Amino acid sequence: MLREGQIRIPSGCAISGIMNKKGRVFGGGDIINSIAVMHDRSNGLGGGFAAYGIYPEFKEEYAFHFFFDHTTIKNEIEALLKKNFIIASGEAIPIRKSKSIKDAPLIWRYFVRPKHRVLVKQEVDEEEFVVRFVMRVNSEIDGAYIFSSGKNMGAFKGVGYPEDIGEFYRLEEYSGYLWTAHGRFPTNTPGWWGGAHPFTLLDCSVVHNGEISSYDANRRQLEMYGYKCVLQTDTEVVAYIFDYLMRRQGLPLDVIVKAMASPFWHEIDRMNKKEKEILRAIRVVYGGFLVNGPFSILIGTNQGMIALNDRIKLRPSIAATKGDYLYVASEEAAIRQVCSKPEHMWMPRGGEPVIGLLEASQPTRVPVRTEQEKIAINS
Amino acid sequence: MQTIDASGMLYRDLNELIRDSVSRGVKEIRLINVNGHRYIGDGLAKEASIIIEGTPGNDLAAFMEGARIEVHGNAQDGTANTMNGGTIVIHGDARDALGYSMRGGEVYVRGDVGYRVGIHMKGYQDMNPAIVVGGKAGDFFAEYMAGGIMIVLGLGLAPDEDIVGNYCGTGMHGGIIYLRGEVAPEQLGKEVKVVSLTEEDTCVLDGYLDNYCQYFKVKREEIDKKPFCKLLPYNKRPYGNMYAGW
Amino acid sequence: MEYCIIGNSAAAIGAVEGIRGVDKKGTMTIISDEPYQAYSRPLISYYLAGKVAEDKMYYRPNEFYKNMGVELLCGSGAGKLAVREKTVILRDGTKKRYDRLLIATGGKPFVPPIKGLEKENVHTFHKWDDVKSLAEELSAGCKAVIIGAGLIGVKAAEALLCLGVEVSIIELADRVLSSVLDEQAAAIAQQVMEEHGVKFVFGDTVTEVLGEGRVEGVSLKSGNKMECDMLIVAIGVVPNTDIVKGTGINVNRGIVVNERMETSVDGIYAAGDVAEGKNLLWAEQRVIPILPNAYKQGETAGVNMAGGNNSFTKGFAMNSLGFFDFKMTSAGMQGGEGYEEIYTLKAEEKFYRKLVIKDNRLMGFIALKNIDRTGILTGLIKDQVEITKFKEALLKIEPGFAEWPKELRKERMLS
Amino acid sequence: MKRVYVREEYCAGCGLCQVHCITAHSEYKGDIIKAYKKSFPRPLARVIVEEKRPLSFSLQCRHCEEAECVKACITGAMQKDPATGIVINDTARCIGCWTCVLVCPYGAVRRDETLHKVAVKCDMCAEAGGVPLCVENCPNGALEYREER
Amino acid sequence: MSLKSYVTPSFLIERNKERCIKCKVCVQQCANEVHRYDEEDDEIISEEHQCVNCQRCVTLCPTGALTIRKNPNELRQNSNWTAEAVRAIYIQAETGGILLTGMGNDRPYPVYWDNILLNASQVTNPSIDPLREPMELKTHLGRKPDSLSIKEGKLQKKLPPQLELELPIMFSAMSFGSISLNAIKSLAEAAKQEGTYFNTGEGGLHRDLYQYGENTIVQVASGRFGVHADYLQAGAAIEIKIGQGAKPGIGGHLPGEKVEREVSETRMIPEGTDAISPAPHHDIYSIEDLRQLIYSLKEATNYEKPVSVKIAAVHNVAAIASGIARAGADIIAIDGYRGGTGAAPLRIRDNVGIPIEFALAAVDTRLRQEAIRNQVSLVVGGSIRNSADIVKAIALGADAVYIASSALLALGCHMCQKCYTGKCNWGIATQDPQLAKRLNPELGAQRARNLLRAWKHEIQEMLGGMGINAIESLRGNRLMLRGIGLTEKELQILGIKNAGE
Repeated sequence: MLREGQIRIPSGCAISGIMNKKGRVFGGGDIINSIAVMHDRSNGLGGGFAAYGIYPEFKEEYAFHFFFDHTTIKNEIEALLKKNFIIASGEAIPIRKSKSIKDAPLIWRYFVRPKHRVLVKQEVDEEEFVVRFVMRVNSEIDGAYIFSSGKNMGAFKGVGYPEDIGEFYRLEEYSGYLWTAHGRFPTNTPGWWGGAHPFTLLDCSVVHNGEISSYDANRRQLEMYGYKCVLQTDTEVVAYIFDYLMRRQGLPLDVIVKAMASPFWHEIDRMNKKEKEILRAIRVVYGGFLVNGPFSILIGTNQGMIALNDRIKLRPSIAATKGDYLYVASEEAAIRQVCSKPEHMWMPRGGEPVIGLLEASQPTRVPVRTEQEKIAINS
Repeated sequence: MQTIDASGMLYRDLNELIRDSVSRGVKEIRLINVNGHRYIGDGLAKEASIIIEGTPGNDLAAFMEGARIEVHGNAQDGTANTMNGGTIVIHGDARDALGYSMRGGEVYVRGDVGYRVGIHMKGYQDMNPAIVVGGKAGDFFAEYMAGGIMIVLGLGLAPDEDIVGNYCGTGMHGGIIYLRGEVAPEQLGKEVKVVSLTEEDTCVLDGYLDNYCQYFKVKREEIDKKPFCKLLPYNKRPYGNMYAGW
Repeated sequence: MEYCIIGNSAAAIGAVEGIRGVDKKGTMTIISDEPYQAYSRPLISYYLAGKVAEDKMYYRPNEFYKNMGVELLCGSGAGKLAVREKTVILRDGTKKRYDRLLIATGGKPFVPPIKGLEKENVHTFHKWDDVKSLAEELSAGCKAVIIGAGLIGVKAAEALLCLGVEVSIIELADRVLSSVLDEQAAAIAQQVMEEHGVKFVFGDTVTEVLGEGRVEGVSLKSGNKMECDMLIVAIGVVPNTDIVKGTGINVNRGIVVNERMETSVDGIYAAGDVAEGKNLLWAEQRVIPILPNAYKQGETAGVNMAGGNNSFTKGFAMNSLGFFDFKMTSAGMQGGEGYEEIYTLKAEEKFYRKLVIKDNRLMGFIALKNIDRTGILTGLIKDQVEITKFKEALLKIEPGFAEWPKELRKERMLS
Repeated sequence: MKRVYVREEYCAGCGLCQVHCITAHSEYKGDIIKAYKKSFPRPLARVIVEEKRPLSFSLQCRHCEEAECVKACITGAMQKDPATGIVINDTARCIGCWTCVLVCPYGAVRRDETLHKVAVKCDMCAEAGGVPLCVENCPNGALEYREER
Repeated sequence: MSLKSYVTPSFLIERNKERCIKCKVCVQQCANEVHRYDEEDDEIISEEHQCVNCQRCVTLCPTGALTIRKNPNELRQNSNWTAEAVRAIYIQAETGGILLTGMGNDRPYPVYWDNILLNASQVTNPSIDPLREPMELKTHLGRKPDSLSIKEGKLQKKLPPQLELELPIMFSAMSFGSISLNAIKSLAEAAKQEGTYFNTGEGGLHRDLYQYGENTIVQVASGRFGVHADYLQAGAAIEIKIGQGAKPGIGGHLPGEKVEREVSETRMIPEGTDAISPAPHHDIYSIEDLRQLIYSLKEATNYEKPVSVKIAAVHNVAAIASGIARAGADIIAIDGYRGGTGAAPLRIRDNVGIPIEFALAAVDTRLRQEAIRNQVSLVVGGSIRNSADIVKAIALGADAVYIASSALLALGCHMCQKCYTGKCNWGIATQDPQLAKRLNPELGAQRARNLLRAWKHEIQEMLGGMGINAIESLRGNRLMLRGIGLTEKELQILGIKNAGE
């Protein structure tokens, strides 16, 4: 049977995200409880979490989470790591045996820093080096898969219901300021843990509910810029788009969300001249990154969380705030489960991002068209 | 008169500067240290005079509509490409494909010109383009010529040197070529015949020759020492019967 | 406003329609000396020939007078005109006051003083009653002499031929239809008529009507004599101006009117065959005794009588004349000095087309045999269009617009 | 009033206006084949097509405001309908004197002598109502039925 | 001694006498004088030798009395020496001429569009209903920068000039001369109304068409006919024509008969002279020369207009396209071997070039491999027959398509392939005023507009079915395509999977 990456598997999903914008950390229990409420949105064939702020002791190292098919490949990879990185620590990720979780691969983590002379030799910066390394391992080395590669964050995922995956990874033992979760409903069995969400690259993690109809247009656009879409999943494509636009192109968040879920031309036509010029330019230049088809998406980074819907809102999402907390989920109940009385709760419009930045005074609800909002995002 | 030092300038910047000046009403521009700057005078429709010192780049005066350009030096390939109007005076040689598809205006070259000069030159109504070459021309001179006037003077030829190369006037179906001296039949395209000059021809020639003499300070007597021959196409439609309906 | 119209033919009807176009209320009276509602005078020859039944003689539907609010006083006719009192006194003594009066009394046959004209079987050919009485006396095989080969004489001849009458025409001029046709055309027309059995005597005239009581023959100026059973005087028509005698209304050949159809007396208008008005071709005023002219003058007068403003200055003669299946049209004309004439003649085909041009404008034409679309020529005369660029094309069997300059064609053709 | 206007620049001179005119004025309306093969006499086309290549155009009665044919008609057969403005010849009263032919400045009145002598002319297909059939069937939109511009 | 022609009529005209009313419409309409009226016999007689099967008489016959069919005469069955092969030899033996034909390649080569199937959403994502929800086809053609710099809500650098299309369909180059002014006016008006572009071809821009400048792509071809400063300024973009799918590698002659007054004025050549377009541009003998002309044109128009380069799809089209992109072109137009033409040598038309489907796939792939796909827009043409072809083309990687044959069909072309005779009975490929006026540009524009609108709706339906509501998400989205009946190699070149995969 073909596994994820060899074929494209459409999926339905549940997503949830919780963050404390002041950076206060909290345990993984809430996110598990939240995603568990939406049990019926997944089918036991994929679940996962991304957690930020969980490795304060290694916050300068890239935390590589690996799936290994067998020990031989683990040894090969460790040799490769040693060649390229200074390894601050390496260990099996603690797990809890569970009846419902079967066929788990070997799951390890390494806290690494690229060796300076390797960077100099390849004439790339640290992040680009890490990206290329991850791409290389994931596309070229059979039996090993890096499913998390950011600093002070980690992804935890596998085949199973998300609440079982959470239990499996003992997430209640971690403390983070931003958690995202995903329950997956793939149409056929991915047969492989790497296919679960979140998908990450560096510190960018994506959980995603949807199917991207523009997948191949986006993929082929990305591949022009050196990305290798090994998983054939929409999530992977979204993560790369985000990485490309944010890290490589250095675009501000509001521009990125407008590239990914741009206003319609008839809306652009109604804007003032300046806005129109920008929006037109974004669409014309980044048309290949327009994410088309139904999606609601949660992107986590070390700076915060962004939730985004497709332009015509073909998938649900809801957001809420209470105090320093920002919640986003597929269903209201998932928020109520962990925050029974939110101060503010709203349904973002299609294409309208919910952006929560760390240390920002308020999580920002971003109505698409006002000047004010731009300033808020840029600040 | 405005002087622009082109050394170190990109052609795009130079040309923008020229366009700006002309649109501001500057009538005469002197470009110094020109070397390989392309497209000078491209599409220029206004009355203006550009004096170039150096070697202008390719497509000098392409699509030009009315300006006057004087080159103190040699011009490169593609000069007067699809030119519609204006005058170019080159105090040196010009290279290949001078006056490609030229429809109007006049080009005077003191020295020699390269291959395919005047290729597909055409005339229309009162637009009667002309190229006057002081020295000799390369092969395929006036290929496809459909209109206008091409004059080669052959001044300063070595004794055994030909005034034009091979395939002169090949595919010609309009216009007139005047060659000062003789041309061997094997040098001509099969569409061209040699005829003698009429009085009208002499009148037409006079004007261009006087201009040549004036521009380049050449004595008219020098030119008049040798008679001209005239080349005309046999047929306005050389390929009229080439096809059979399927 | 009270309108009164004397006469009940085309000009009168034109006036009624002209008045009602402007004034929906005023009362109208028509005084006629004939016992009919308006009928078409040109139809009398068709009536005689049996081509038109009695009920088809009428120029307008029966309900016309009622619908138009016209009181028709038939039969008696107007006897006298009291201009100062604005009153018409009928022959029966009835008085009819008016605010505006139109004299549309038409023409009357010109009957020269010939000895013996008082005999029975001498007829004019002008009114319905003329042909009714004529019809009573006719029988197949009888012989008729017609004096005059003009329009009336020719139409009378055609009708009589239809009825099996032997017809001879005596004409003082040297050709038929001399007022309408030139020599070349007349020759063809004469040939056609002769082929149908008409006998002609040209350059001669009747000096005496022979017979006792009834006509038995005529003797001619040339000395010749002709036997006949009846005589029709069809020399011509003159304006019937009797009613205005002594009124001070200015009369020349007809009642003189200006372009508004006003006579020299305020409130009194004249139109039709009785009126002498401005015209297109002649500098002097003329009587143009044709139906279209009568109608238009009547209409013009009517509009003006009702307070509107209309003028008619472009009258000119025009005729469409058939002789059995042979067709002729003509319009306008004059010729000679200062005129250009171009024509096509195909005598053996009886085709003739002539254009009379002055200052590059069409002044008249004759069309024989092929008359289709000759209205285009009439229109060119009427509007005095410059025709230099396409005049030759107008000689074609069927003239059209194709040869015209594009702009003129579009303007004329689509307006 | 609405009239038929020809745009000669688009008239292909095909003559279909005449075919449809004839059909419309035959006893077999809507059936061209019967109109041509069975009507006797076959009606005359009321639309005239002139051609002088490359020019061609068709022309129908203009239904003049001041209709010369109406004023000149000696029988009163030719009348302009005050309501519709359409000039119609009452063929029952027409005696074929051709005065209308003589006065029509467009040459738009035709002589029909097949059975009786009567003048025939465009009646705007008034009987059928709607767009005259010559206009409706012009394959190139060369005929327009519209108000005067 | 006259040579008896062995060429028999290609078509047979059947006249149903029961139906024929002898109205002579057929006589009047046939520019080839096939029909004539015999006054003596009161019959219409058809002489088929000149019949080209344009169907004008059939279409206009008011009683449907005419049928034109293939002449059933057959030579002895021979799979090698087909009737056409024999006929060609007879014609050439009689004339000594190069066989000339019109419209596109009609050989039974595979049409790859017909071997490609489209995807649609079922369950896992919703299809979108374009009748009620937004469905965007707006397309921009022109060079796209690799990145945008936006600071303080301001664009730091203007976009390079772009053509803005309301739908990804443009009218391909057809010159005034090859087609009538009325045909061009029809397309120009339709382009204006529907927010797209028409292309002048190498025919110059007639004075009546300057009003359509904003919707015009002006072409500069090897003959440079009608090219002057105002012309270059008049259009929204400039296209350098290198080649054309129907006749890659060769030039063209517009015969003098077609150079009547208006054509002469527009092309700026004397009336009645042949307009000879050389095979190459004589200022382009190399890729760097192409760059020179591209920039010459940009200089002449102040860098305000995108410059397109049109090439025929030939064997190494991918490498050529890459070179063109690097030479500074903003748009590359590729014309496949089925592309139409007013006149092309038969053997060239039928034997030179490659299918547009392959060319497009190869070019798009190559430009992506070189990471320069963004720098240039890709327009493809060469027998785009319907909206599905367009959707497939865009999914293969095109930005937009050029249509010409389809557009002419919309105007009334009946594919008789005799454009080169100048006797187009439909008023399209002719300068004979008697024929040209048969195409009323108002009706033509309406028909062309209707076609664009119909296709627009269909494209929207297909996009909606895929769950996509903006055309950019279809561009290069080859996952939406599956091959059927194709070899591994063909699938590989097209970059698509087989149906069922």
